[in-house]
Formats: sequence, structure tokens, C-alpha cells
Amino acid sequence: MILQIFFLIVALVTLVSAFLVVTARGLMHSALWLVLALFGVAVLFAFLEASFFAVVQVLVYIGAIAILIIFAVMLTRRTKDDSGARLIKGWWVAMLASLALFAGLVVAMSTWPGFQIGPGAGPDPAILPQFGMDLVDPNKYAIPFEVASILLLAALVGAIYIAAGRKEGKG
Amino acid sequence: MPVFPSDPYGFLTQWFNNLLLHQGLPETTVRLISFAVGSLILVLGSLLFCLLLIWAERKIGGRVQDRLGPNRVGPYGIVQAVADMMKIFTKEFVTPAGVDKVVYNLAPVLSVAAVIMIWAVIPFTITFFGTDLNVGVLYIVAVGGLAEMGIVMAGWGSNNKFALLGAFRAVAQLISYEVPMVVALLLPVMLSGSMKLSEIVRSQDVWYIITAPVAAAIFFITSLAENGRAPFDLMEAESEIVAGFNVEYSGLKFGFFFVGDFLHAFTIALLFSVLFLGGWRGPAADQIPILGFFYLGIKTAIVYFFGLLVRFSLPRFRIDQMMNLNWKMLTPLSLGILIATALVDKGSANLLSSMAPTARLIVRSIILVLANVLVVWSFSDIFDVALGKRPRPVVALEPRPVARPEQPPTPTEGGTP
Amino acid sequence: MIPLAWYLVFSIALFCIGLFGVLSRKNAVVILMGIELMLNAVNINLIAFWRYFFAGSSQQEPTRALAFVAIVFVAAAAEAAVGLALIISAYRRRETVVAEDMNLLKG
Amino acid sequence: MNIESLMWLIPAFPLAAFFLIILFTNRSNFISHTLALLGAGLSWLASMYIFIQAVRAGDLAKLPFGSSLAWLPTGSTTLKIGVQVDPLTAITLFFVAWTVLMIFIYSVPYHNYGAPKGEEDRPGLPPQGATVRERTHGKKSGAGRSLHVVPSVEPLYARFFALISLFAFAMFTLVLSDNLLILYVGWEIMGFCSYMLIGFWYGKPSARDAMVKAFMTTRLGDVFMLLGVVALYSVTGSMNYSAIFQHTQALAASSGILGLSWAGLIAILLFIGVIGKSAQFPLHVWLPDAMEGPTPVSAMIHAATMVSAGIYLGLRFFPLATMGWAPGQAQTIPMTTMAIIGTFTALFSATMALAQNDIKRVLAYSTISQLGFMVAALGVGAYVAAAFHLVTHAFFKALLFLSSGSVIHGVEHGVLHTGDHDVDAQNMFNMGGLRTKMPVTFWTFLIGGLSLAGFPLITSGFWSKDNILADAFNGGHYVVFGVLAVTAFLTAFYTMRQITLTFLGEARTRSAEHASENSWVMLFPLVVLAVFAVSLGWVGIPADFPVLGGLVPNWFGTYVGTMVSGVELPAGHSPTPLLTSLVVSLGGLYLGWRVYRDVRVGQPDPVQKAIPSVYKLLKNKYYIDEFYNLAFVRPAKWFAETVSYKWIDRGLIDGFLHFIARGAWVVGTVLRVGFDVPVVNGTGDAVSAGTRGLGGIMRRWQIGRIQQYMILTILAVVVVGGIYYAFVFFVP
Repeated sequence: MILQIFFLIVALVTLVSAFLVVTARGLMHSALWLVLALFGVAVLFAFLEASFFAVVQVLVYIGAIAILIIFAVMLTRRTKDDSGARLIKGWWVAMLASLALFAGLVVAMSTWPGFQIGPGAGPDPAILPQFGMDLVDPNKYAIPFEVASILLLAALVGAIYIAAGRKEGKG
Repeated sequence: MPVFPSDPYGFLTQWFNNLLLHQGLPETTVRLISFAVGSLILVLGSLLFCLLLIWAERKIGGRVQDRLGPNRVGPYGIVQAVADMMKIFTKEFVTPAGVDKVVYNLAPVLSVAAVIMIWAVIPFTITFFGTDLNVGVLYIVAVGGLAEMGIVMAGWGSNNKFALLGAFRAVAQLISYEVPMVVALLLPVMLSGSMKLSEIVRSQDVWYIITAPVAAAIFFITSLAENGRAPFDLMEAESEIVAGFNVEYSGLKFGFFFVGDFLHAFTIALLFSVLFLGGWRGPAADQIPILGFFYLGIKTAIVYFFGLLVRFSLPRFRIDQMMNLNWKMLTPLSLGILIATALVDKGSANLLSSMAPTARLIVRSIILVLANVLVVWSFSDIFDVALGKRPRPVVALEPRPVARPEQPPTPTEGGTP
Repeated sequence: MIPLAWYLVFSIALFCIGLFGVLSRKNAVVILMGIELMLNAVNINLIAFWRYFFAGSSQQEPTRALAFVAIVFVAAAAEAAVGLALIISAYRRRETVVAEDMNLLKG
Repeated sequence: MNIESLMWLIPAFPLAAFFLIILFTNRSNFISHTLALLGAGLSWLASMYIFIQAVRAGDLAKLPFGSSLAWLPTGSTTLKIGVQVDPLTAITLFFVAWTVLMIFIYSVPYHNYGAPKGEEDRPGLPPQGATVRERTHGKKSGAGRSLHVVPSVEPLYARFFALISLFAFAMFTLVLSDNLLILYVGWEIMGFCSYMLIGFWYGKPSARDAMVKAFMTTRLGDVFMLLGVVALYSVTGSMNYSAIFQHTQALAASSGILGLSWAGLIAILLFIGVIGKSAQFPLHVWLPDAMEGPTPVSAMIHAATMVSAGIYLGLRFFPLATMGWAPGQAQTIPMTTMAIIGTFTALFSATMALAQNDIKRVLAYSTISQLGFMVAALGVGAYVAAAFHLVTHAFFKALLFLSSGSVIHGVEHGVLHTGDHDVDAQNMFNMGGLRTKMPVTFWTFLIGGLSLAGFPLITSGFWSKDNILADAFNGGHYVVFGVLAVTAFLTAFYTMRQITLTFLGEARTRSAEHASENSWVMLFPLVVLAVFAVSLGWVGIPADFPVLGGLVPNWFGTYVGTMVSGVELPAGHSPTPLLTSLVVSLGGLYLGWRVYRDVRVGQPDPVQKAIPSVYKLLKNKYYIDEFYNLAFVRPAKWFAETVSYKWIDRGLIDGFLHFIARGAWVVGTVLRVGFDVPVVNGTGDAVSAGTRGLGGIMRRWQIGRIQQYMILTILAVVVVGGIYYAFVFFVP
């Protein structure tokens, strides 16, 4: 019971802050609401007994991605002025499309028999070391894992190359 | 059943839990209440402990700078910090015009909270810890990210260009130094085979500062930088950007930053002791847990003292020097030591498994120390270049002269007519 | 006892909110934030299914879903880095981060 | 390691050295020569091991060591490459490995390793000496320091070692190969290496000419040899030695050319290759000019590799040339050809050697002459004697070349010391009296020279040459015997002339006075080779030799003789050849000493004084170079210049092209004006205008707002998903 109440609070806070992310007037506020929403997701991960991903969520999303976004927000403006339209002209169509998708998905999901089941047995405490071993096991996920590392490296190089300003006279 | 004199913490916890259970409360609720009470005590304790830290720092700073330091209030000026605290509490609660109020007021809280959250996973003795998270090391790094959020919020919320500049600098520095720090943290994790801090402490039959000295050094340097104190105090840099991100704060809000700063420095010393100096381990600490608390305290005090010495004796880095140090020296070095240690440790596992336990410890330590020395030695060239001691080697081909037939050859008896 | 449905509805809602952000906001940075939200919704979904069906099961590999989540994390990080770099680069040239204004290729 | 893999490895070591030096270490002289020496040394070790195993093995001629790999499928058969060691290969391997290793060692001091760089030295020119400031020797100048010229290190030191490594690789490949194809590969690589090494000092015009001449001349032989190889393959369908000789019937069939059998024709074609490679008349002209290369190269070409390869091929195809012949019968046509050419070349080049003043050129002509001996021996069917002379000649000729190099090096030292750069360090008339200055060189040169002259009983050259003479005499080939005896006499004469002019008497120039002995690294190979030059003869003393015969078993004859079991020559019992040998060699030596013992400074050659016209003819090498120039080179140049270039190229081909070009231009103009502009361009313009118009209409649909596209996409997804869902769940 306590858990359910707790879940509802966290979910509500997350959803509200997520909604504020996309509607807030100030960009910086959007970014800060995003942090809160991400933190809520991290808490939900903890609820789901995925403590590793809860911590990684905080580390990667809040520690890195959110900071990056805040930087981008700061770097792409001349003043702190946030006046002017923040939504496109046909935003209500977008709203309708999103709502339609939401309704469609919920309806579709609700007919699935597994929709209302409760949680199964909890994870083995040794699942984290097992996960680590599986990530580098050639018979399991070594290749996706390595491809992901290459992807990260490529993104790193690409981001630096794109974002770094060319020197004067070098075109 | 823990005995009071040897394990006061365990004894008290048990007593408190039993008390509540006897009232007929369900076990979940009891655990929730005891967690809440425990964390309240931890937070209050650590905040109050700060008073002592402030006094100690001012006193030591005074000695280093050939002054006396605080000496008026109480014996040796020990109550000076309390007096300062009083003053801060009674100051006006100023919120400057034009600031983003929520962000502005949230930032100091966040920066203190980020530090105190680290304390949740630190094992003070064999029985005394907040929670023994199985991803403890990762948790520490993740919580470090929250501190960055605090700084960004302070800098942006203040609506002040110096504050914003300070925040920029701070975040650039913190994010950069997180890279070698995380890699250096991986060494204790790798050597102990666990991310649990208690497991890391328990596995330190030989302190990791001996088997992983380079990682310890990197962690020490990067944690100084994470803390943002001299010589890495570019984010505050009074002479350049007034006081950095906290320029618009005063009174209790500034006090939060202040406390956060001191507590952070101490927490880092604590972490260093736990990760590299064997934590609570020491003679008889297994049997009498309270001894471990004192051992940890002594180790932490020593590390903290070293941090202070560095702070008071080194001048501030330039920003390019700071970045050079990180990206050209610490990051490659940390990666190098990580790879070397991984290879050496795995490579010698077979050899070691056939030895007696004591011999295994000694041989393993020697091998790892040698690996460290080797890595540092092989990086010395890179460091020389990075520090500008030696010019970059320029590789170029020198032109080769070709035969010049117009030169008369040595007269020999003719060839073909 | 939280039914799976709660997580799924939560994840759908988060996804649609993110989608709405992507579809309706002018500022490219916020569009990126919306994408992050959508990715998070996916992750919640994955982790929830993992917890409810695979975590304690000995028949299926309990780590498979986790590998998926890890890859999504990596993709999100890469996407954020490259996306933001693109936005900054575009801002530097065009002095705008409004997605609609980047219309050089429009006929 | 078993013998099979070891055989493959022998050529691999020098090849590896070559590539390592060329690709990686050519900046470092030390590493380069270490690698080259290591390669040669390892090959030497392996060769010695295999040689010992080959000697101990029973009946090696029938069951050679061998190993082969399928290499190239050619239709129904597969071309195999492989290595094999039979008695002939074993003995060849023996002398090749020894001489190659010694030449490699010798090259290190020869190219002045460790000496300073010369100021004027350029790659492609011999080192000119370096000026250093050091203590002058001699006491009278006191403790002063003065400028002083010393030898300088070769500028292309590393390249030299790379090339001779490749050279050694090619020779080892050729010797170890079990088939004609790989032999031909080694043969051609060797041609290339000799080209590169003869022209090693490519800055000298004479060296450039010599390299081209050597390459072109040997190529002429190689073309015929290739014809022979192809003919052999088409007749027998195989390249493998052992397989070839089983097709006796096919080979004995008539070829229809000049009335020869296939065996005879192929033997003659291959023999032309031998003529080119082993410098027999009329393709001998390249060998003397090849002296332009550094002396180790001369030794390499004359002793260890090139010319030996020619004779090796001759020996290898002895069964082919002698097919259908038995001792005592009339010779086959190829044998007659070989006997005639060999005998003639022997005498002919021996006469030319009489009038040469360059110490190395005399040796070059002597090589041609000795090769003539071997070819002649093959021609009279004396297989064992030819092989024996090949081995002993390789050793004493390598010794002679290296010694002469040592002499030149010593005299050059004197030249640098005195500064008389006009003195030619290779001219024997500029030497004299070097006996006391360079004692070790003198004794080794003397041993080599006596061996060449066939000094009786103790030198190896005596035994092998005596074998040839005896076989010729016993076979009834009196003309061959007589001419070869005269040649032997001349050989002894010019050898003694050389020794006398170089070492005996008084020094004729200041440079010779200041010549000095070389380092022990340089002398060590000389000593080793000298030991072989003396001792090697004792393994082949014929059993029926008076007094000495039978004291030592004729091991060589027995061992190599197994290769030609069935066509052994009858053992002779006549003392005539022995006496002839004794007389010609001792007489020639005495006469040479007598004539040249007191040649003074500036005095002409005594022979020139006595018979000037003949001397002039000999000095100019019978005007053969001039004749070739007139008969082949100039017409070829005229043809190329006038016929090919002026008439055909400029007149015919260019004119035709110009005509075509003009025509095309005219047609093009017409087409452009009449067709391209109105029709093609018009269509293109119309299409593009139409496209633009269409685009103008369609651009209105393109709003360029990505978010609106996405909204549409999402709506489409919802609608399509809804329809699908409805169909799946609600339609029964």
C-alpha cells in the first residue's frame, strides 16, 4: 500500500515535470524540469529493483546529458529573454496526435492478458556480476557491447569535430 | 548481540528497533523510521562536524601562512566557528532582484545535499554504515553529478555574468576531471572485484595505495579538482571573476555553499581512506568495531591535512594548464594504469593461485607496484612533452644527394670503347 | 503490489509527452529534450518487462533485457552529444535554434 | 629440423636479409651488414649440414633428398615446385655456400666499414677518400696534427649487401631447385642482380655501359634457353629433372630441325643459354667489362654464382646432350658443338689475357678460359672432370679475385696516402714489390695463381685440369687435348706474369711503395679459401695416377660419378697427359717469370717489344667489340633512328593519325552545327524547362517543416495501427 502511494507520487511528479519540460516558457526551466523528470525515472528504476540502472540513470542522464543540454541552452542564446512563441503554429494538431497515440496504445495494451499481472520473482542478487560477464561474453552480448563502444567513440569524435569552431582563414 | 562499549552503534540500533517493535509496529514501518532517524542523525552530525573542520582549516592555514589563526573565542579559538554560525543565522535572508527564485534558492541546498548523500554509503566501521549499496562506487560518482547541477543552477539562477562564467568554468572542470577520477576508481573496484565499499575495505589486506599508487595519486588530484579548492579554484578565482558562481549569495545561503565546500573536502579524505587506505581496518578492528571508527578518523585526518597543505601552498592553475593536466596527463595515465593493472592482475592469476596466501599477497603487491612503476616510467616522455619541457619530436626526411655523373670519376682503365 | 499496467501506462504517457514536445516546440534543444524523454519511456518499459517476466526466471536469460537497456543508454548519450553539437554548430552559422528556420534546402 | 624443410630454408635466409635491408634497415650500415652476414651464415650452416647428410646418404643419385609442393595447375597436370639434393647439387651447394660466406665477410672491410664519410662521395660513385685531421704517422713531423686522406665508407653500403643477398638467394634457389622452371627463375634473378651490381657505381659511364652490355648479352643467351625450356616442356610435359629423363623415346624422336633429335635440339638451345651465362665465345664480351663492379661482385660472378650457374646447367643437362652416346663412340652433335666452342674459347681468351694490364681483367679472361676447359670437358663426355674443375675453380678463382681486390685496396690506400690520383690502382705495371708490403695477400695470391696455373701435385687446379686433359687424351680427342694443353701453357705463363708484375721485383710507383696490408677481417676469407684451393685437389686424385694414385681414395670421382653411371669414361693408363701437364705448367711458369722478372718503370710489355702486331691484336681483344659494334650495334641504331623513328613512326603512323584527326574534326564540326545544337540541346533545354515548371508547381507541397511531417507520420501510424488493431481483434 505504502509502495503504491509512493509510486503514484513519483509517477505524478515525473509526468508533471515531463509536461513542464515541453511547455515551460524558459528554456533553462525546461532543462531543470528535465532533470527532475529524469530523476523520477531513476527512482522508478529503483522501484523495479534495477539499482544499477537507477544509479547509471543519475550518472549518465543527470550528470552528463542534462549538463550538456544546459550548456547547449546557455550557448545558443544571446540574452535570457524567452519571449516569443515557443510552440509551432499547429501545436494543437501535435497535441491531438499525441493524445490519439496515447489513447490508441493504452487501448491496445489493455486488451493484452498480461496487462494486469503482478511482479514475478525478484532478481538474483548476483545478477549484476552476471550481467557484467554477459556483456563481454562472445556468445552473448560482446558484439553489441563493442559496437556500442565504437558508436560512443564515433559520437565523441563527431561531436568534437562538429562543435569545434574552425579557425579563421581555414574556411 | 552487540555489546555497548565495543560496538555502540550496533547496540543502539538494535535497542531502538526492539523498542519500536515492542510497540507493535510492523517491521517495514520500523525500518523506515529507523532509516529516517539514522539519516537525520548523520546529516546533523556531519553538519555540526563542519564547525570543527572550519576551525581546523583556519588554524592550519594560519600556521602555514605564519599567522596564529582564530584565537579569541574559546580555548585556541575553538568556538570561533560557532560564533560565525550564529552570525550567519542572524543575517538577513536576501534574494536579489532579477534572479530566478526557485533555481536560486534550490542551488545551495543541492550542493550540500550532494555531499551528504555520499555519506550514505561510507562504511565507518564493520557495522556502522548507512546502506551497503552494491553499486556504491557508481553511486558516489553519480551523486557527484548532482553537485554540478547545484553549481549550474547557482550560476544561472543568479542572473550575474560572473556567476555564469564561474559556473561554466566549474562545470567544465568538474566534467573533465570526472573522467580520470572514474577510471582511477575502477582500480580498487577491479582489485577487489566489487563495487560495494564494504567489500572494497574488506579486501584490502594490502592497502590499495600500495598496490595501486598511481590510481591513488590520480584520485587524490582529481578529487582536489572536483572539490574546487586551490590550486583548482578557477571557479571562484576572486581576482578574475569575483567569487564565481556564489557571488550573489549571502547569509545562510552562502553558508550552505561554505559548509558544502568544507564537508566535500572532508568527504573526499574519507573516501580516499576508505578506497585506498583500508578504511576501518586496523589491529583488532574486527573484534571491537569502535576501534575501526578511530582508525578511519586518523587516516582521514591525515589525508585531509595533506589536502590542506596542497591548498595553502600551491598557486592557482591557468585554465589551459588545468585542462592540459587533465586531458594530456591524468586521463592517458589513468587509462594506461587501468589497462596495465588489468593485464598484470589477470596474467598473474594463474601463477598466484598456486601460492600460499601470505606469499600470494606479497608477490601480487610486488607485481602490481612494478606495473605501476613501469607505466609511470613509460609515460614520462609524454609528460615531458605535455609540460613543454621538451619540444615535440619532428619527423622529417632529409634530402638525399644523388649521383652527379658530371663529376669526373676516378680514372680507371677504360670500360667499353 | 504494483501491477505492470501502471508502469506501462506511465511509460506510454511519458512517451507521448516527449512526443508532443518533439512535435510542437520550436526550439531544437527542447526537441532534443523530448527525444530524451521518449528514450526514458522506452527504458522504463524495458526494465518493467524485465522485472515482471525475466528477472527471477531461470528459463530465460535474465540479463538480455539489461543488455538492451545498456545499449539504449549508450545510444542516448551518443545522440545527445552529436545532436547538441549539431545544434551549436547550426547556431553558430545561422544564429538560430528554431527548427523551422533551418530551411535552406526548402524550394 | 628435418632435411626437407632445411632445404627450403637455405634460399630463404638471404631473401629475408634482402627484404629486411631494403625495407627497414637501409639507414644503418651495421644492422644491414649484420643481417646480410647472418643470412649468408645461416645458409652456410644449413648447407653444410645438408652436405654432410648428402655425403653420408647411400645412392643419392638414384634417391635424392627432395620435397615438392603443387604450385600451379596447368590443365590436367599440376606444375610442382620443389627442392632436391643429389650429388651434383651437394657439391655445388658446398662451394657456393663457402664462397658466398667468404665473399660476404670480405665485403665488410672492402667497403671500408667504420671509415668516415668522404666529403666528395656521392651515391653511385666509388668512395674518394675522406680527409681527416689526425696525428701524422712517422716521427719526423713530430707530434703535429695535419690533414690526412684515409679511405672512406661506401655511400651505398647497405644497398650493396641487400643486392648480394639477393644474388646469393638466386644462386641457392637455382642450385636447390628440382625443376627447370625454378632454375630459370633463379637464373633470371641472378641476371638482374648482376646488372645491378656491375653497375653498382652507376655514376661512372663505363659502369653504366658495362651493366647494359652484360644484361643484353646474357639476355641473348637466355632467350634461346627459354626456347629450350619451352621445347622441353612441350615434348615431355614436365619440368622436373627426374621426370624429364624418363621420356627417352619422346626425346629421341626427330625434331625436324637441322636433322637433330629433340634431345639434341633442346641441348643446343640450353647450351646457348650456357654460352651467355658462362661467357663462352661469341657471347664472352660482357665478362671482362663486368670488372667495373666492386671486386666482391667480380668474385661473386666469377666464382660463386653466375658463371658457375652456366656450367651447372650444362652438367644438369649432360644426359640430354649425350643421349644415345656411349664412351668410345662418335660424339653427338651437341657434344661436338660444346667441345669446339669450349676448346676455342679456352685458347682464344687465354691469348687475350696475355696482353691485359688490369689485374682484374687478366683474371676475367682466365675465367673465360677455364670455363672453356669445363665446356670442352663436357663436350668430350668428361662429366666428373668438368664438375671437379668447376668446384676447384670456384675456390681458387674466388681466392684470386679477393686477393686481387686486397691488392687493389692496398694500392688505393697508397694512392690516397701519396695523393697521386693519376695512378691507376688496378694496373699491374703500377705495382711491383708488393711481396714484402702485403705478405699474406702475396702468399694467398700465389696459392691461387699456382692453382690456376696447375702447379703440379700440390694444388687443386693441377688435379682437376689434369683430369680433363687425361679424359680428353684417353677418349681419343687429340685436337681438344692439344689445344687445351697449349692453353694450359698460356695460362701458366700469364699467371706468372701477373704474379711477377704485381708482387716481385721493385715497386714501380710511390703508391705501390706506400701500399699496406689490409685488416685481418679482409685476409681471413683469403686464408680460408687458400686452404681449400690447396686441399680440395686431394679428394679427386685418380686411382691410376702413378705413385700417388690409390694413396688417397678418389672420393670425388666415385661420388659424383654415380650421377652418370653407365657412361663412365674408360680409365686411362697413358703417362702422356701427366707429362704434358707437368711440362706446360712448369714451363709456362718459368717462362712467365723469366720474361717479366725485371720490368722497369715506364718500360713497355716485353711481349709487345718482341711481337708488336700480335700484341696489338690481343690488346684490342681481336677487335671483337669493334666488330660487334659495327655489325650489330650501329645497324641496330641506324634502324631505330631512321627506319623505325623517321619512316615508320613519324611518317607512317603519325601521318595516318593526323589524317584521321583532320577527318574527325571536319565530321565533328558538321555534326555540331547540324545536329547537336538544334536537336540534342533543344531537347535538353525543353526537358529542363519542363522540369523546372513542374518543380515550381510541386514546391508548394514542400513546406520544409519537419515537425509537421512528423505529425502527419504519427497520425498515419495511429490510423493504420487502429485499422490493423480493429481487423485483428474485432473482425472474427
